[in-house]
Amino acid sequence: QGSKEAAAPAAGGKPTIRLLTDATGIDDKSFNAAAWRGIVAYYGDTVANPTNRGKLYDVVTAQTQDMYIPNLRQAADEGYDVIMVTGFTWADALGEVAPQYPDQKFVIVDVDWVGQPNVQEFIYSEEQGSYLVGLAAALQAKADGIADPKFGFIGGVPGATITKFEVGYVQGILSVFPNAKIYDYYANDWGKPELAKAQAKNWYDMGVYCIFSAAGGTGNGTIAQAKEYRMQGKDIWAIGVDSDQYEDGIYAGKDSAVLTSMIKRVESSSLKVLKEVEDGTFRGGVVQMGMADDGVGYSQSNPKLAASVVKQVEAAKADVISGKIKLYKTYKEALANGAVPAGLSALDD
Amino acid sequence: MKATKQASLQKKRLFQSDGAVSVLVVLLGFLCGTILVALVGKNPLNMYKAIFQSLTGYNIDNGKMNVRYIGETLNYSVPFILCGLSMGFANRVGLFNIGGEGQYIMGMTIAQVVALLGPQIPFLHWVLAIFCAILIGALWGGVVGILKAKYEVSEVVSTIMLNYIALYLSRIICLQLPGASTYKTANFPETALIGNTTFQRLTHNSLLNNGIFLMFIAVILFWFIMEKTNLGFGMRATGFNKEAARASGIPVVKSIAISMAISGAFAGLAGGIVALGSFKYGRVLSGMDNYGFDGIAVALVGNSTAGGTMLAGFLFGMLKNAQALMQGKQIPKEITFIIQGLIVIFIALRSALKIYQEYLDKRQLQKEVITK
Amino acid sequence: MSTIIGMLPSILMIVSPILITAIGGMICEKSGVVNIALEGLMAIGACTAAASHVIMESAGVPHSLSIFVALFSGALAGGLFSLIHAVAAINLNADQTISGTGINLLSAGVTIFASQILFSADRTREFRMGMQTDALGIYPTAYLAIAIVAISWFVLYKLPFGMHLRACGEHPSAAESVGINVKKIRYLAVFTSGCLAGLAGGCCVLTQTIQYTSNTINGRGFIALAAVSFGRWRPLGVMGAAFLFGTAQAFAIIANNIPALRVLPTEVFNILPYVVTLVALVLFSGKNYAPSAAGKAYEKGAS
Amino acid sequence: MQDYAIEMVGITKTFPGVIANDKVTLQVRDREIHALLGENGAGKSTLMSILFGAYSADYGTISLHGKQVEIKNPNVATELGIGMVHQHFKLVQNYTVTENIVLGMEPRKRGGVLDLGSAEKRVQQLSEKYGLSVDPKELIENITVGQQQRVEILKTLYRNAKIIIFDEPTAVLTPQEIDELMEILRRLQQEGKTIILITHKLKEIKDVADRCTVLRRGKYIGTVEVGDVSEQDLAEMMVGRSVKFEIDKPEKKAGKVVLSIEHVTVKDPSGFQKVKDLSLEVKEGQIVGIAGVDGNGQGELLSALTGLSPVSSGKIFLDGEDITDLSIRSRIEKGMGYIPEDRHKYGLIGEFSISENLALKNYYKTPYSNQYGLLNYHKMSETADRLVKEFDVRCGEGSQTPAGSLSGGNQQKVIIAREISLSPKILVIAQPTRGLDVGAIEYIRKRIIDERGKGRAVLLVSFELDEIMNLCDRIATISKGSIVAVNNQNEVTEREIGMMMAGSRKDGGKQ
Ligand SMILES: Nc1ncnc2c1ncn2[C@@H]1O[C@H](COP(=O)(O)OP(=O)(O)OP(=O)(O)O)[C@@H](O)[C@H]1O
Ligand SMILES: Nc1ncnc2c1ncn2[C@@H]1O[C@H](COP(=O)(O)OP(=O)(O)OP(=O)(O)O)[C@@H](O)[C@H]1O
Ligand SMILES: [Mg+2]
Ligand SMILES: [Mg+2]
Repeated sequence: QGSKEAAAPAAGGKPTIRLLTDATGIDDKSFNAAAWRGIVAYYGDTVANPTNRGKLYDVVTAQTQDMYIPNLRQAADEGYDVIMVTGFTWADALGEVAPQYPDQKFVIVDVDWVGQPNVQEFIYSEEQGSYLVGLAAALQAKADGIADPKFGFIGGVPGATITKFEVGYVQGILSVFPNAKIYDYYANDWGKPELAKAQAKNWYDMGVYCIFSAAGGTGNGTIAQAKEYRMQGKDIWAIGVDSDQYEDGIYAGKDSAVLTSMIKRVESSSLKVLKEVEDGTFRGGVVQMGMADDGVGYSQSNPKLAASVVKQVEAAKADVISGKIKLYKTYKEALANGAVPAGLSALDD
Repeated sequence: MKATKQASLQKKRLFQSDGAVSVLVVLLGFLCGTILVALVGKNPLNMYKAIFQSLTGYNIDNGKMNVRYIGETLNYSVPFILCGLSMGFANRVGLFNIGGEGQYIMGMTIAQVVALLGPQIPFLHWVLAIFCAILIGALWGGVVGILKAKYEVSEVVSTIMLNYIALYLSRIICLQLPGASTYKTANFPETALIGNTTFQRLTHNSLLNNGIFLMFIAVILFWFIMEKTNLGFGMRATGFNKEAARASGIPVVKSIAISMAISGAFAGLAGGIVALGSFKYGRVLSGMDNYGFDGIAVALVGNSTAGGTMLAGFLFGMLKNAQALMQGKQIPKEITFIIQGLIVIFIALRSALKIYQEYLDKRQLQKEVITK
Repeated sequence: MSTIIGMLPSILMIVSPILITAIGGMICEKSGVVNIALEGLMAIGACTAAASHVIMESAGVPHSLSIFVALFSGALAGGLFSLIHAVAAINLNADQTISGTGINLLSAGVTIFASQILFSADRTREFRMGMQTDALGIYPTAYLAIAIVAISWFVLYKLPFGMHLRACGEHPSAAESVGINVKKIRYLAVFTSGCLAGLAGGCCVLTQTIQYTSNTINGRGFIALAAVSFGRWRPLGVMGAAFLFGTAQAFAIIANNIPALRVLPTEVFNILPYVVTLVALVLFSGKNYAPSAAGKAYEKGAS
Repeated sequence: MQDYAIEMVGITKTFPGVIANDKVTLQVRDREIHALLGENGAGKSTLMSILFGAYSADYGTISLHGKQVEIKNPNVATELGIGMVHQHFKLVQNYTVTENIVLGMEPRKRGGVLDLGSAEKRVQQLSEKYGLSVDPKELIENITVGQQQRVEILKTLYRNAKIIIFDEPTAVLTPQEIDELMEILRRLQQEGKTIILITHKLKEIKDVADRCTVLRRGKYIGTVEVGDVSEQDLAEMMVGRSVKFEIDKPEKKAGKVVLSIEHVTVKDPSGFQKVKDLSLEVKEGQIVGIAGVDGNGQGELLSALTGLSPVSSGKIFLDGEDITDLSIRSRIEKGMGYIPEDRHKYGLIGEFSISENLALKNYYKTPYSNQYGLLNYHKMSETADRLVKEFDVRCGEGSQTPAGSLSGGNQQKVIIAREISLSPKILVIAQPTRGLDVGAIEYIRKRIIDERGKGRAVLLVSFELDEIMNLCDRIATISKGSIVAVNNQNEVTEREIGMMMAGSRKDGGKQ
């Protein structure tokens, strides 16, 4: 079982890696993009000019989910030093393939239940970063002198990972405005920006101050709406997700409608793994990437984010790291502890 | 009978033979794809290496053989072929079934339901699951047939709507299943799976499963129903000339409803096979797999016949399997979509060749007239 | 009710691209050619519009000019691709569903392939500012869509050209016998539908999101196709059909904010627009209003 | 050299597999009525389509008044003053009379907007000038065939045609309408028009034409002064052998009633009564003809009889059994045979072989299918081979020839073979010889008489009065959905039937 077709192509001592993604590919501005960024950076290339692509690293996108297992096996056959997959949808496929190739190193992001000795699993504390952006939004509202601000959250397809975003975000807001009205909406789709846009407009018209969307392509609708309204002079915001979406939000000069972004640095997984493989220290098991490890964070790119707000958020960040601020990973738990209001659409698994 | 007729026609006019045209069209599609790859500065040879490997398992670059690729190509072909049969069957009765996707989704969904909740009796369990998948596909297609036959609702429109309804309905249902999270259910019991250990051994652990037998049975059934039974006779008559069929006492309304149901059954079967063969758990869909839509192209390339559709399905399966191999060689996977699209567009050449043939006939006659 | 009115701008945003595409599809079918490639043509238009807008934006072209040129090039790209369909359906007498399906497949590859060449990514780069709304929060696309409905009605029913076009879809050999060039008119109609679908794709991407991705069109072309037959091949009917669908979709968005409705699975609201359309189709069924020669190849001189 | 209004010389036109015109010459004098005579498929329509610019000739020249012209399309023909009234009307069904007439040459208001108002006025003027009364605002689908023909004529007049081609204009008209048409032709001639009249009907040629050109199988046979020849001469030129006009019809005593239609009313989808309270009986060994102008409810009556559409009231009995609500298939099983008017649309499946078409009504029964529903193609072609021989169906590949590749006459033979081989109790026949050549017509009429001889009941609908008069024992005249009268064949004249067809006996002769 698990015979290798090719010897590991050793070039200059650098390990080889293949990234396997779901249908959205490496331009999703989310974990695929981040994982790719990390890989490219490791080899000293840039995304725009990936010189070593095809020699030391490459990427294969699976059009449908029934391609996951074959793509994993194919990558293993071709003899890469390490194979990386992103997202929980890969967990079962990897769980099946990894034991068949015990000498092959695998990495998966966003999953902690594969449990194979040759699989390193990265799990990010999205609730922590989300807490900070929620906090930042609330503080910014306060700084703007808004008495009774409302907030919105738009999710793609509900699920455990997205719930961490929502719960953390809500906790962050409530820590400033304990009675703030919070709306949430799941489009049940990662690719329908028009739904997010219509909902965002609807909410902004109802007086919502800031909307955080963790919804893939659907979330682009929120940003588009926020740009328009800010362009018209309305004081509203969108919050980006996964990577710093400040650039996406720019509508004029340096003005961006994205107040801040909840950053999830999946690139650190790529970098960490590749380094370990090179050093020969790669080990299976779960790696928790929290704020302390700089796995998650928030962006300060937007100059409109008030300095006072940044100061307070930085303080909160220290408290999160130290554990002084208790955050929850599931809606159930958060609800039980009275940290979030009832009636949200979040689902725990 | 039919075969002899076709053989004699073939002798007379090679290019009016649909088979020859299909081959020509496929070659043309690849030719354009090759040019495109070369234009963007990649080596087209790599594309063919990938295709060769997905077809034979042989890796030209390192001279290694891995039969698993053959297994995967066959396995990918199964849903293409079945969805192609779905489209093709409706097509033969004069209907345009855009709803393969919805029927496929419903088949998948119900197979998952039965796999998780059905009686865990070996053999019986998966048979029941597959049977239910076929049944729900038939229902999902049959509704379209009834709406068309009774209310003159265009099947194009109703199938489009039913595709989306199926997608979201599937989510609602699957989220209620045991152990359902937002993207998967609990694992299926062993009795529900259609894996085949012999295949796994033979094809070096590919996903190839018993579904391929079901596919072959479906292909034979398609041919058998269409060509050998009086049900098929009535359906073909309806497809060629609905009014004449009706005037001859053929129950056209029934033909349409039944054919849409059979059409749906093929797609439902595809859904069931993918659910139980390529996965060990139920999926909670967040988007479409697109096999149903691709089936339209498969049927068009296969000219809606059983054999042609099977071959066209293999072609599509092979291209799908080659996608990952191509990407490994830095050829964009989109090239396979472009090739597929071009192949379908070039099918229009079938009629162009007919026009050309008529032109030749005419020239011939004109010469006769002149020399006379 | 008042919320629905409050949603009007959003409804218009969702409806406009569907409506523009559907009017194009209607014109095409009125001339006797069925165009199921609307979906693919929208994608091509959306990709072209998004790409050209991004490129012009970064080159410093003034915003409104850039939007205008982007929409124009989207329309042109849609029109050019539709010519494939025209050749197959009009010159080669091919089955009209074949070339349509081919274009739909092709567009999935071509748009992404082009993005890779232009932006080295599976999607176009995001633009800074899409279209702007007016004081009422309504996009120009809405006025454009309604103007297109009105113009299509005027051209089809008030101008000699429209009479010729409809005759080509009802009885092409009658049209030919009075000296109307059926092939030319069908070409024009297919090209128009391609342009409108491309334009609609541009409207879609420039009003609803910030870049083109393989998901941007997401079935809207098929919805437009449905609207044509649901709207009984009449401009006003098509408009009604598109609005019914858009309103149902808007309702699904609002329903999320109504606590009483939140007990239902959210998917129920996603299904709603499709169920409404299907039910309406059954309720208003009965007669076939399609142009008699739609979908049939026409050979010159045939009786 | 005489100056002809039209001179077509050496015209050759081929279609894939057919030489439709083989070096044909046609010379038409100014202001004459020139008849073009020939069997079906002789190439008359093709020749005229070339003159009208719908087809272009492979070889040959066309001159108008001595000047050679190139007629590339109908527009050029129109500019040259050539108009054509087509065999199959070129009218858009859901357009109004006016819209159809002006289509392609519409009057416009400022800004290029359609000016239907002035178009209507112009149509009104024209129709008054030439005595062609039509309602300019009515939809084509709502007017009679005769009126549709007037619309076609008005179309040419509206375009100022000097030369008007009529392609088989009388096939669908009542005797009165034919008379009117002849009157119109003469009037047009007086107004200075040159007319080409295509027809099979020798009587009409003798009636109005000055000269006549005969074509046979695509070849030019000759041109004669009509005054110098007899009908018999013309017929022989056309067919290439001597023909006889009468059919032998032995006496036959009618038996018991087989088909009985009682107070049947049929409505169209909009609720209009197409057949009103109609009653009729057909007996064994009897041919009952329904005479009438197209569009007076014959189609609806046949649909109701055969089960294609439901009746709204009344009963239909076959051999004493109520079949009013039975399905089409049960009616066939009970002994209803049907030879439809439109053989392409209702009679045959073009893509199927002759053999499959012959089994179209009983393929699901033994011996073609077994009890498991499996087909026996062998049995089918066995029977088919026999029938093909018996009915003299001419086909390239025997019983496996696709039916669509047969000529019209042979297609009709296949249908008749199928219906007769099913031994029906009642044979319902519509327009059995429409568009067929003389040989085929003779054969088919003989077969119908033979069936009568075997004691079958036959109900025949035809718009051609001489067919009705020649074949039928009893003649029912239909007008506006009701039977005006039922007479024995020997008790009425064509003229009387013509009057009744126009509805004269009941409501005063308004057409
Ligand atoms: N478009 C066509 N394609 C192929 N063959 C054709 C076409 N039009 C006519 N023909 C063939 O050409 C021959 C002459 O046909 P044409 O219609 O001119 O005959 P016709 O004398 O007008 O007969 P009819 O009395 O039936 O109208 C026939 O054999 C006919 O089948
Ligand atoms: N417009 C057309 N296009 C293509 N084929 C045609 C056309 N018109 C006629 N044909 C073909 O030409 C052949 C002769 O047809 P048609 O009905 O004119 O026969 P015909 O010469 O009148 O024969 P018959 O003497 O048996 O009545 C048939 O094969 C028919 O399908
Ligand atoms: Mg003929
Ligand atoms: Mg003719």
